Amino acid sequence: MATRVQSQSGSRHSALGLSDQDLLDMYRTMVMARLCDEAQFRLNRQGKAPFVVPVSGHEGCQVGSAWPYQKGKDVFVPYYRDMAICLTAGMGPRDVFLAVFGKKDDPSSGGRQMPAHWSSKRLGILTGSSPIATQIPHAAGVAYAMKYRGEDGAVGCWFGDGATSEGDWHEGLNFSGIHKLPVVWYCENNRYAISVPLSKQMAVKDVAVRAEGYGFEGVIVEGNDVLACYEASKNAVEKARAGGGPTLVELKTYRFHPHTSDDDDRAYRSREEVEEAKRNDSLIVFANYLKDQGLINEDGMESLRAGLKAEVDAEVGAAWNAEDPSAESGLLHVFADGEPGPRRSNGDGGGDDEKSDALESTGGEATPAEAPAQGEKV
Amino acid sequence: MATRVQSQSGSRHSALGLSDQDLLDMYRTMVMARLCDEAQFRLNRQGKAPFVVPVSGHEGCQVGSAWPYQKGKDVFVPYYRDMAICLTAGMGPRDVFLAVFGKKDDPSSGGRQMPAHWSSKRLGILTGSSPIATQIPHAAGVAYAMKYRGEDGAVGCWFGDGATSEGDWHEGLNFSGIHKLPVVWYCENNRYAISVPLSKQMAVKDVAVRAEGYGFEGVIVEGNDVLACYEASKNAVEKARAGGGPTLVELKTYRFHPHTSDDDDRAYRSREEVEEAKRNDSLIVFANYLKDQGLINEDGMESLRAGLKAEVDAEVGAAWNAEDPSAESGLLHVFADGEPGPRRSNGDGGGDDEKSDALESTGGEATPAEAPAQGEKV
Amino acid sequence: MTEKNIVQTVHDTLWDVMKDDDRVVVLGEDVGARGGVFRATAGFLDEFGEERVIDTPLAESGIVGVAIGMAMHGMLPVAEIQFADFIHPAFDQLVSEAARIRYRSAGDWNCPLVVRAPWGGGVHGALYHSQSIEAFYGHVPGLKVVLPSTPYDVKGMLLAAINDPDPVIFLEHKKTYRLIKGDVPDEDYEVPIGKAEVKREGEDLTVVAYGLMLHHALEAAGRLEEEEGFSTEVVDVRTIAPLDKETILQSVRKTGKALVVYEDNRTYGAGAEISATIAEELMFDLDAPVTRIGGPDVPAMGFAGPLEHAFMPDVEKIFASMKELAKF
Amino acid sequence: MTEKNIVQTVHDTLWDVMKDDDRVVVLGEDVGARGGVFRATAGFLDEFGEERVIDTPLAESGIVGVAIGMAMHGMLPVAEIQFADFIHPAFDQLVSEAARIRYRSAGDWNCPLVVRAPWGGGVHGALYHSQSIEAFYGHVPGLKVVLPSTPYDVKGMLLAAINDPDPVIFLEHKKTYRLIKGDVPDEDYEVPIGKAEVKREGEDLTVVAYGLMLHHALEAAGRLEEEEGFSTEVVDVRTIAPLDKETILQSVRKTGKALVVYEDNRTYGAGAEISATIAEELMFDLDAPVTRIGGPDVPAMGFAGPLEHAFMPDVEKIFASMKELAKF
Ligand SMILES: Cc1ncc(C[n+]2csc(CCOP(=O)(O)OP(=O)(O)O)c2C)c(N)n1
Ligand SMILES: Cc1ncc(C[n+]2csc(CCOP(=O)(O)OP(=O)(O)O)c2C)c(N)n1
Ligand SMILES: [Mg+2]
Ligand SMILES: [Mg+2]
Repeated sequence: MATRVQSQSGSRHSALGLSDQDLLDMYRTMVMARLCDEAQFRLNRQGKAPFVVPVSGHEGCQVGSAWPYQKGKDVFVPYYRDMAICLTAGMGPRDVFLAVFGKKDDPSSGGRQMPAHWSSKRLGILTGSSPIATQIPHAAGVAYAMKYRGEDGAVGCWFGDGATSEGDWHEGLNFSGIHKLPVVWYCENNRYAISVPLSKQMAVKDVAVRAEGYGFEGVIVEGNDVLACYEASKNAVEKARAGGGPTLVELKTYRFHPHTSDDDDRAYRSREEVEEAKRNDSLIVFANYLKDQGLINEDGMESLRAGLKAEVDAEVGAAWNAEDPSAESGLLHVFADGEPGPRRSNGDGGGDDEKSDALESTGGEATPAEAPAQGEKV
Repeated sequence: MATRVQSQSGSRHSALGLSDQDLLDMYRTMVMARLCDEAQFRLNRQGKAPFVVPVSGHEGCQVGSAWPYQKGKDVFVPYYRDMAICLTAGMGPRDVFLAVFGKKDDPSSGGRQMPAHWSSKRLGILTGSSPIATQIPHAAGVAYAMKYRGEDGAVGCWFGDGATSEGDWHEGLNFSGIHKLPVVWYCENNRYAISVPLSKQMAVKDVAVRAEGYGFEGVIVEGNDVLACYEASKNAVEKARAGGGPTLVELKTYRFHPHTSDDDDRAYRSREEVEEAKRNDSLIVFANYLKDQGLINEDGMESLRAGLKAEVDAEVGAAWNAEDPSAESGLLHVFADGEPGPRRSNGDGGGDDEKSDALESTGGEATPAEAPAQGEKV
Repeated sequence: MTEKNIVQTVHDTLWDVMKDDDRVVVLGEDVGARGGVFRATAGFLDEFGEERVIDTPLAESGIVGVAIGMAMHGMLPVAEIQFADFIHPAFDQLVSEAARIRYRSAGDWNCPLVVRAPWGGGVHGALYHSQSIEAFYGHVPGLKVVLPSTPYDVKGMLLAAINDPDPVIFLEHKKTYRLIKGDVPDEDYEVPIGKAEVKREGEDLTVVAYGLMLHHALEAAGRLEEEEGFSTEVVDVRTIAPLDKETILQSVRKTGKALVVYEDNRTYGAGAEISATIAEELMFDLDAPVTRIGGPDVPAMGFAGPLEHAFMPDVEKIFASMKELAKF
Repeated sequence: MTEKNIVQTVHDTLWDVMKDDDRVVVLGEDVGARGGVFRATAGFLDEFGEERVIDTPLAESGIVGVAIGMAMHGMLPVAEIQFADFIHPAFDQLVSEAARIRYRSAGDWNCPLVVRAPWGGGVHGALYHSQSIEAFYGHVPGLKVVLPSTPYDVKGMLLAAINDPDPVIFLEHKKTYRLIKGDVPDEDYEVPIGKAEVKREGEDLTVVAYGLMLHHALEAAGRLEEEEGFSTEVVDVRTIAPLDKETILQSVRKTGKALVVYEDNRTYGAGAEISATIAEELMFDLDAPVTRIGGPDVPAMGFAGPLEHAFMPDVEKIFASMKELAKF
């Protein structure tokens, strides 16, 4: 049976160990994601961005669920919808728009991939592809490596409701359960996979019920309640770190825009349904909480928004003017070519059974666990 | 929560609608499977059969679960372990040994496939391959077609515990739940996939718990109790036929021999474990029931066994002397070549919306539903 | 006779077949209410209902696997894979299952399945919405792989595919969907699977191509005639497997020169077999070595304009090779 | 220096690497207590423990996908696919993921993964335990595909594969496992990936082969020398991708004649690229058309002896083609 995390009323954040500043930072990240989304759609309509992937509607569950992760230590395995997760992980609006315009300095792919195919080794964001659910076994593999190497990191892996139907989803979750891996599975259940409604994706209402079949807990969370998302995620991350194995966290959410700029959602969703969902916008819900708590007022919000808007506009401009990748550069990075092989020179590796020693002396490439910490949040 | 079917004591078979003769027929099929198994291993040791797949240990759950199906109407989707299911479906020992020797008249493949890759369009046995779990979506597809065509047939699909880990297993079960298809899923859980024990295959003890995640019922059955298997299967088949959708039936069983003639199970199972399992042999359990019920006595059993043994020996001899496929014949049947296409000539197909009418007039190939009934059981 | 683009032709042909034969169903992701992301099944759900227009879960192996089961039980499923790039999870179902059902049962069972997928680049699709996949499946005996490039061929070959008792992978170049228009007869007809076609007759050299590259080749051939006076024969492969060697060889026997063009990665691409076949069979008829143009051997084309353009062979590049070959 | 067969060499090499480097783990079906169905990891579980010798669930896409994740987080996984025939469910993970991780991140991430798989026929393996798969993966830029055929090469290339920063598919012909023996140095060495090797020098014709066919070709070459006095150069491809064209072309430039032998289905097989490359590059050096021998275009070899024999090219058939080519 999946556990249902109820949203509670009253002053909750300090009980969760979040400071007032944490809350404002979280809110700021959510607004930043929303503004980037608005900007990218504007650019798309202007013909400057051939293809964009919206996040609006998912900001709350993304920021809430991603917040407990520690940079330089944990690993993020997001999917294309996860702009707000990547902003939480340390990306900035410049990174978003360098990708939107397919620029050379796009940190995710140097303009090779479509926008929203997030990646940054420095930030511990695993490179992702378009095929749905292929990242699930990767996340399990990273978690296995963390456990094997004796790190106390955790892996967060996000995906949509549609992704749960792929075989890779099943295979990855199953593996994580068998080995009690430090990974948390987040389903951003927005009730549609492009146009396909949940009822044609699965015969159950809650994805979380599947966790039992993999031998771990499933949790259902109201995705517009940032603090509920944070709480469920924090519990799961702590459990993972402590060797308690995976959790499947289902974040009930909604996507406000069409699937991508190529989609037209009027064919499959009523306007009423969309409007109804927008009334529960996590930005509104969270803003109300902040106001109730006296952490910010209307004016503060307005100026925060204006400041971020100016930042976004500036970054759009900078990204627009950035360099394109050259035609010839497309031939690079098929293979390492010349880079030294990963193996240590003979004998260096131990050869005895003292694994942890051998791991210390690892001369390979820096993995997120070894990368310098990135400072706290955005 | 999966339901657990308890074995009951007392006179059970008439309550289940099984006649005394049914019981003797079931027992006969189980003994036949065991004798074929013994014979094929003997042939393997003699160097006459390069590769054989044992069934011993699974006879009870196979015959019990396959018995409720109606030939000429229902469809069997077995895997390589399912000799006793195919004997129940209408194959005979000759068919088994023609495949063991790779003969031209092997009904499953004409000597093309390894033995135990069962197939017969006439008997409604879907052709199977070696890759594990690929048959799962096929079974869902056949069930979809039955429902679509308005047939009241049912599909039985069998697989091992290892098969549950494949993505195809997940995708097939999920599809069947969404469309409430007339299919019954049987997991012959013998606790090993070759050498890999259940604990490394999944983090749960019972496969049946996964059914809930697909929106249908899971049932756990003691696989050595033929009548319990029959009962669970009959209920599931009746539910399927009545439009109640799929059931996942988990048959707890054990394999007495190594995985195949190529395997050596001593590396991964203790002899004690195997001996312990053999004490619960479904043949013994069922024989005791028959004796308790006065349906057969020791002498009757002995003569049944002797008669079947003589039949098996004769069929082995006949199969051994049968014709090999010719080298050139290997070039045949890549494509239809010359066979008329499946579409009706223009206009014949209706073009109106009266589906059932159009289906009546289908001029395509005979499917199991259209094939003549094959008489009752073996 | 009606002028249509490619995707409209796919739509109308499927529509007509579904009207005509209740065993035909379409299944895939977003084929229902959305009418397919390229609109190939727009309006189908309303017309044929959700039993026949099946919005599947997001699971390609399952889509193909379920369709195989349907095909084995009296239906004629037409599965849509949303982008050819996403057919890979179904590789096992296609290679181990669909392709072998007839063979492994020695002809007892068969699998009349059609799998449609939009392939090819030039639409800012980047690494995962631009791929060519014909070489993978062309290499699989038991599968037929077709890639018609004109509305006429699309209708005729789609009808032939649905009427084929064996599995057919039906590839539609997505860049041609709205770009290429042509006259399509209103009545039913079949364009046989396994037959290439000379789309332009010529004497001086042969270009062998398919998909978008066919149209580039035809354009380049026009220019070569005008600008340089060389006459080019253009062979449209149309069916990758089984490959129509005879039509190709006949043309090259006549012209003595061959250029093979494809947008897939060059090495081990379908053009390798075509080039090898020509050279093996016609060594003494050739006036020049066979030339091949393919995409570079990098995983796929990039999103950024310069990367995409550098990957895709274009009219310019094809023209230059043709000219060089003609003058050889 | 110790004489070993192929599977023993795989075993010992893996053992040594695991002794030497804790980042190396093996994972796959039955690699633990069973020691692999071909015994390539016999004794590993006891020596290295179950964290490093991972009996996985029966899920090939998961095996490869999990190994990719490990490889991206500081480990050096060596995944075993029990039979090459069962690698197909992992096609997407290999093609869309492993092959593209470096490319799509513009060099930021990489994936030092080795996937081992026993391939090839001749062991009564029928349709699903006999397949050749090199052509599918050879066509995928970003993957290296190697198929060493001697114990010496097996050790050197396995070490090179594990020490490669990019994904390598390491194919072991199962018929050669116990059939082929040879001397193997006890110390570490690498045989470079991407280099073919002349395994026998000759003047009159070149045979290009790999896997079991290499050994057949060498045997046939011996006979041709003895019985007919022709001297054959035999090139062992060893790496399908990236293909070492230079070594192949150099040999054919010298001999003027080429026979390409492979046991995979002929059409669109790896031999097509090799044949095409020779003909395109060396048309004016060739004294005869390039000849190809491949398996017939049927889904796979049958179980029955006559079917298996009819499918696999044998010494007799190779000898006959060589003789014909030599006399051309
Ligand atoms: C393997 C694969 N099949 C199909 C697609 C096309 N596709 C892209 S997104 C998508 C829907 C995903 O839905 P969901 O997982 O619910 O995520 P959401 O977009 O709703 O956040 C589909 C079908 C794909 N990218 N990959
Ligand atoms: C896709 C695939 N991977 C691996 C194999 C090799 N293999 C054959 S049977 C088997 C174990 C199957 O175990 P289970 O499903 O439990 O059935 P059982 O043999 O125990 O009845 C394996 C790994 C295969 N046939 N197909
Ligand atoms: Mg969704
Ligand atoms: Mg088992």
